[in-house]
Amino acid sequence: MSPLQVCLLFSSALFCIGLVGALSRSNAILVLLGIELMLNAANLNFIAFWRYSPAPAVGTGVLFVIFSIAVAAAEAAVGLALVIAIYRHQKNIRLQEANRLKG
Amino acid sequence: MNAALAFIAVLTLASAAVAMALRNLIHSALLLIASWFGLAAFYLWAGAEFVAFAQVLVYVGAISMVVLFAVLLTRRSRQDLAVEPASLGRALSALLVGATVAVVLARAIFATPLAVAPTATPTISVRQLGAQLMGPHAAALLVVGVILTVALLGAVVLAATDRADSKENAP
Amino acid sequence: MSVSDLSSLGSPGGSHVRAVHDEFHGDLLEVSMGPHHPSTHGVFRMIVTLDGETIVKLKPVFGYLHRNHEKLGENTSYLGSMPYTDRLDYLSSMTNNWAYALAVEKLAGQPVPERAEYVRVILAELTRLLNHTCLAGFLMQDCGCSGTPLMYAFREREKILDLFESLSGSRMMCNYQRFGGCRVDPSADWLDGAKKLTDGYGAFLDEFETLLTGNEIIMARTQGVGRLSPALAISAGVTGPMLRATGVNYDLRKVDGYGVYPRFDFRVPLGDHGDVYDRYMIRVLEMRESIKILSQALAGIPAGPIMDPKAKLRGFRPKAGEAYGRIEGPKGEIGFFLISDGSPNPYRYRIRPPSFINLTILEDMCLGQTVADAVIILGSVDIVLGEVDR
Amino acid sequence: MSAIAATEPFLERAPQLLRDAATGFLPEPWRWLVNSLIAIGVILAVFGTLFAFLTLAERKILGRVQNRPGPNRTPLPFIKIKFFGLAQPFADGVKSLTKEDIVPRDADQVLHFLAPVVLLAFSIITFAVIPFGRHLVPVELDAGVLYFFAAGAATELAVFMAGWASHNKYSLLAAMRALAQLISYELPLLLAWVPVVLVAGSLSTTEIVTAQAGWKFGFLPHWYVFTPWGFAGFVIFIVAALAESNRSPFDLPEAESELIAGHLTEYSGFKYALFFMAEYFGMIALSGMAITLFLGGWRAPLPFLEWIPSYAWFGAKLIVLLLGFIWIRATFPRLRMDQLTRFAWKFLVPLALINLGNAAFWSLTSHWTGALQLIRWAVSLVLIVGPFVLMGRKLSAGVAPRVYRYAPS
Amino acid sequence: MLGSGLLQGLGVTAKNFVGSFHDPARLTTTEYPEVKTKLPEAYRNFPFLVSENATDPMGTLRCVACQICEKECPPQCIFIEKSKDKKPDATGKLQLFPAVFDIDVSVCMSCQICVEVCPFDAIKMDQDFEIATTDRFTGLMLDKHALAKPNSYFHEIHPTDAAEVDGRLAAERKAAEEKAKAAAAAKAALAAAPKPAPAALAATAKPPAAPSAEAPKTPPAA
Repeated sequence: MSPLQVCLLFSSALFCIGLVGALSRSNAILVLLGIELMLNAANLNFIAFWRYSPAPAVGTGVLFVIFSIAVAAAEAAVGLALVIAIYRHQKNIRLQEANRLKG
Repeated sequence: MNAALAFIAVLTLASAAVAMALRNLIHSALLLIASWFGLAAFYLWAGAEFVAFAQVLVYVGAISMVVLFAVLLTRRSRQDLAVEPASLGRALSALLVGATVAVVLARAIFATPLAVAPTATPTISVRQLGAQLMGPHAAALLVVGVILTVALLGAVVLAATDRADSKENAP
Repeated sequence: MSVSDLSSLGSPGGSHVRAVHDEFHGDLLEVSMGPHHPSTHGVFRMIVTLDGETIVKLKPVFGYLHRNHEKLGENTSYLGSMPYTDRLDYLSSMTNNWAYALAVEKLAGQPVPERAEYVRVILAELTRLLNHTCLAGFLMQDCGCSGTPLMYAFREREKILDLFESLSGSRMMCNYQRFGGCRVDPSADWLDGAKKLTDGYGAFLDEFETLLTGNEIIMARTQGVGRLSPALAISAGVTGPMLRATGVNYDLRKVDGYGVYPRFDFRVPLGDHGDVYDRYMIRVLEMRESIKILSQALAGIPAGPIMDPKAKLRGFRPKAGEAYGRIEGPKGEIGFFLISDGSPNPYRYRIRPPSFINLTILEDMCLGQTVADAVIILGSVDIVLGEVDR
Repeated sequence: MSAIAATEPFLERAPQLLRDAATGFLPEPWRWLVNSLIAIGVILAVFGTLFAFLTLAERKILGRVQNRPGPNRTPLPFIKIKFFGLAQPFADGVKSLTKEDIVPRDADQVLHFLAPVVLLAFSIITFAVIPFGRHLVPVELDAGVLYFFAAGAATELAVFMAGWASHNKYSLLAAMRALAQLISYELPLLLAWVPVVLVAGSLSTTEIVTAQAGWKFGFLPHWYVFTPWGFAGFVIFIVAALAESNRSPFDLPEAESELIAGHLTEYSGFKYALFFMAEYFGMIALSGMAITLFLGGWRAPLPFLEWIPSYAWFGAKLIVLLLGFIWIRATFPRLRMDQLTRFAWKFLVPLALINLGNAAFWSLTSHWTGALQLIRWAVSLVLIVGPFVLMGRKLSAGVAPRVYRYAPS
Repeated sequence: MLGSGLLQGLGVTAKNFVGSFHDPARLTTTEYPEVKTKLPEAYRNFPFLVSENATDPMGTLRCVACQICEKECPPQCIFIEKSKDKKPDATGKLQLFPAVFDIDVSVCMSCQICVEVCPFDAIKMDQDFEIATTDRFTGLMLDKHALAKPNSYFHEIHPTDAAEVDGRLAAERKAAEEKAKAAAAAKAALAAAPKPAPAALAATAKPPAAPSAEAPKTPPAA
């Protein structure tokens, strides 16, 4: 098993943890956190591939991660604003109950 | 080298897994922060210094704060922080999906010839990164800027309340 | 807690209170501030219900320092109550003494020599300086200054206390006034000391104001905070600087003209907003007026006896009747109501404590403000728990 | 570490010479390890001592400002000489070590324990990239400044942990305040140093100090604080640093008159001392970073003073800044939470953004000379003073000294 | 401009910081156990009983156990028991004396009312405030042995007061002696002039120091 494969396994394990978390929990914040974990796992892959790429000086993987982190920050901000909006409407953040499109 | 990687991986995965399984939201959030730290450590291990610090700055410095803030704002009492466990069927099906994805991914990883030689840790200086960002990736940078601005405004609009005026009127 | 519940908590004079929304229904935090909290000015307790940091309900709890003062007064001789009045508002024992002496003098028809009246004015104005200086220091401490204004205030207060001590023998528990005069005649040295202090006080106030009055943080913290409307203030019976900060012209020194106050030239500063900053500034301006009164009184003090020669100390039995003596204390109208049945003890002994009555509208001022505001609003009311709880 | 030229003055080289004399005989990997350990030990010892005496200095200065002598009675052990209360920090240390450590029954035991540890750890690791002297940089990182602020960002997290774990309503309020404060002031803090990075062209602390070398007219050092944008950045940085390190007038999380002791309410003994230590370490680290970014790092202020070793200059600047922090604490009252956040979002952040543009202008016009140089200064000054005055007026709208009327007599 | 008030404030604190090093008005602290400020003469803290003679304090107490102070004491911290027999006082007149005279200084509030009402100048205010004790019940319950302090001590702490009191007492004693002499002479004259005697007796019956006369103790120096 090459080190790259170790990294990839690490990343896929993290992705699956995030996936299971996002699917199994009903708390909106936890679901968001699970999605964050999945994003992080993807970032991890980029770095791993960059690390073992033939030309690391180009830095595409690193740049991609930087963009991805920026997008993740935006996602977290909007997601948590949504959570607060949901809470304001239904006084809890259980996603099963967030089934109305009208507040 | 690989021992360090294994150490980082185990810590990160363990904290992430426990975070996803815990009932206490605050503990979950704090453990996730630990796993984000683990990821930063991995980036450092891989030689992506800038990304590692950015990861800490953005995730630990900003996103974790927003998460904790959201947790505190969306509870009525301390007991509320203990989230009821997911129903058994839901948990089982989620685990099933997760396991399936894991198996598929693992098979793909092992099936692909990825036998790269262990090389020395590459380095990329901040100056190089900057040149790349401002050169070939300038368009992407602008788009990210726009996304962040839009997200900021969107978040404000979503979270802003009707009483926005009451605080503003105070001197 | 629903919106309808909250509206019932609204104040009678409620237009100045911001509407309190309760959008996170039930997301309220009940905090007990006190009786051992660093800024409740003694053993005072507020049960505060918070929405975030905004106060939606505030319940004052007092009585931790209750000492049965009024009942004790009915079982003690008239003279015996005098040292107890020191302990009401222990920052301004001289004015408490005066108010009580005034009530008894009214009851007994006891005249007071002119020199004693002047000495009383001097001491009352010194007490006002002392009390207002301390209050400003405490208020700034509540605003979060790390003790600096408070220590400056205490530095000046020490000088006044030294004067009190060399005159009456005690710094705070003066027990100085008697029915028909004062206990000790101030010497020329003492009057010189008081004059020196008066002359130097303006400079201290200038320094104090340079530190605080123009300070942007203090203005931002105090302006518009804890608004009190004149109507509510009047209907709640608020007196003293708190009332004048709302713009109501009511100063017993002018209204009653007790003692020899009508002889002095001084002005009554009035505020227009009734917020914490106004209450602070009114006190500062009152101190400047007090300095004017003091220099006039110290210049014009006549010679003569300090005690009415006919005044009785032991075996004092006023004829049956009732009297209410009130003066403008530093905190507001301090009054004593006495009913005599001809025995050595009063039949009824009742105090009108300004701290207590000014405190009753605390909730009205605090609703819709934050915890940090509640602390400075309480500080600006100027309470002494000895007087509130009695 | 960079190679040291033997031509430099002895005092400048003294720390390295001393270290090399101690570890020179070791084989390479071991030598590196021991050198690192020595660096860590020295930083801990030096700044630990500085912390101890800073607490004393703070209390003495607060005392003097308040017209009282401050602690002056603690005698040195065994000899019973009260040397200005110089033994006070040690007495405090012994006291906090021997006090009972109380953990509330309902507290989150693990987090309650972890909070001070995490806080102190993150406060200390920020020291790694500060250049204390010409050759005294513990770790030279390409992205040193970023590292510093990444590590510093985690400290409020610990404050939150402490507040939440204490299971105390005041502590919880403090935790909320700490979070809001961090979110608000992280941004101006970062935006305040971005102009420096822009002009210096590097994220490395050593290179930023290098970029500030030299003198204009032979006496005015090229420190960034002596440029319009640099001065503005410095002020914004200091204000945000005060907020980040929970110092007065931004000490809202532990606002004594409101929240008793905020997140520290349920802490006692050694854990409390750790919090205290971390607060001072954070303050020292941020001051050190301010020196590096704006005050020319370890550079001497005047050319003829260069013979004094660089670390002494760093120390002197550090102490001056710290005394300034204490002076500010002795004077100012505390802001309210909404004012604090409004100040950050409506004043500091826009000002810092304008300042960034200002620095860009400065950097674009670096080739201007002669009369153009004057125009450059004028434009830069207008670019920062104008917004400051305008936004300051808007921020303090409705807040002004009042004129009072007197009752007609 | 924003911040000008803050800068002025910084100026004030800087002035005070510097001032505390050279201006005594800006560093008013006295370091108490080592340095003690002089107490003003009027300072009062807890009463003591005046005895004429330091060598025999119990024999020469001025107190005649009249119990007025016990009755007037607002917090009622004085407890007196009269003696069964009489002893001659300083003037040689037979008087009661306090068999028990206790003051609970943990209750006493130093209000000075006992001093003001005492017709015999027997109880005066002390200036000793360092009476802290670990024994809170008996340690603060002062009996007459602990309370008795000689007149010379009174002179030491309240010289003006003491001189005034001594002068008044001396005058009264002299008057009393003269009266006694006159009475003896009158007796010797045997019903030669019976009229003046009741008037003289009435004068002695009046307490030597009426409370109202007590007030202007320190006559105005002005």
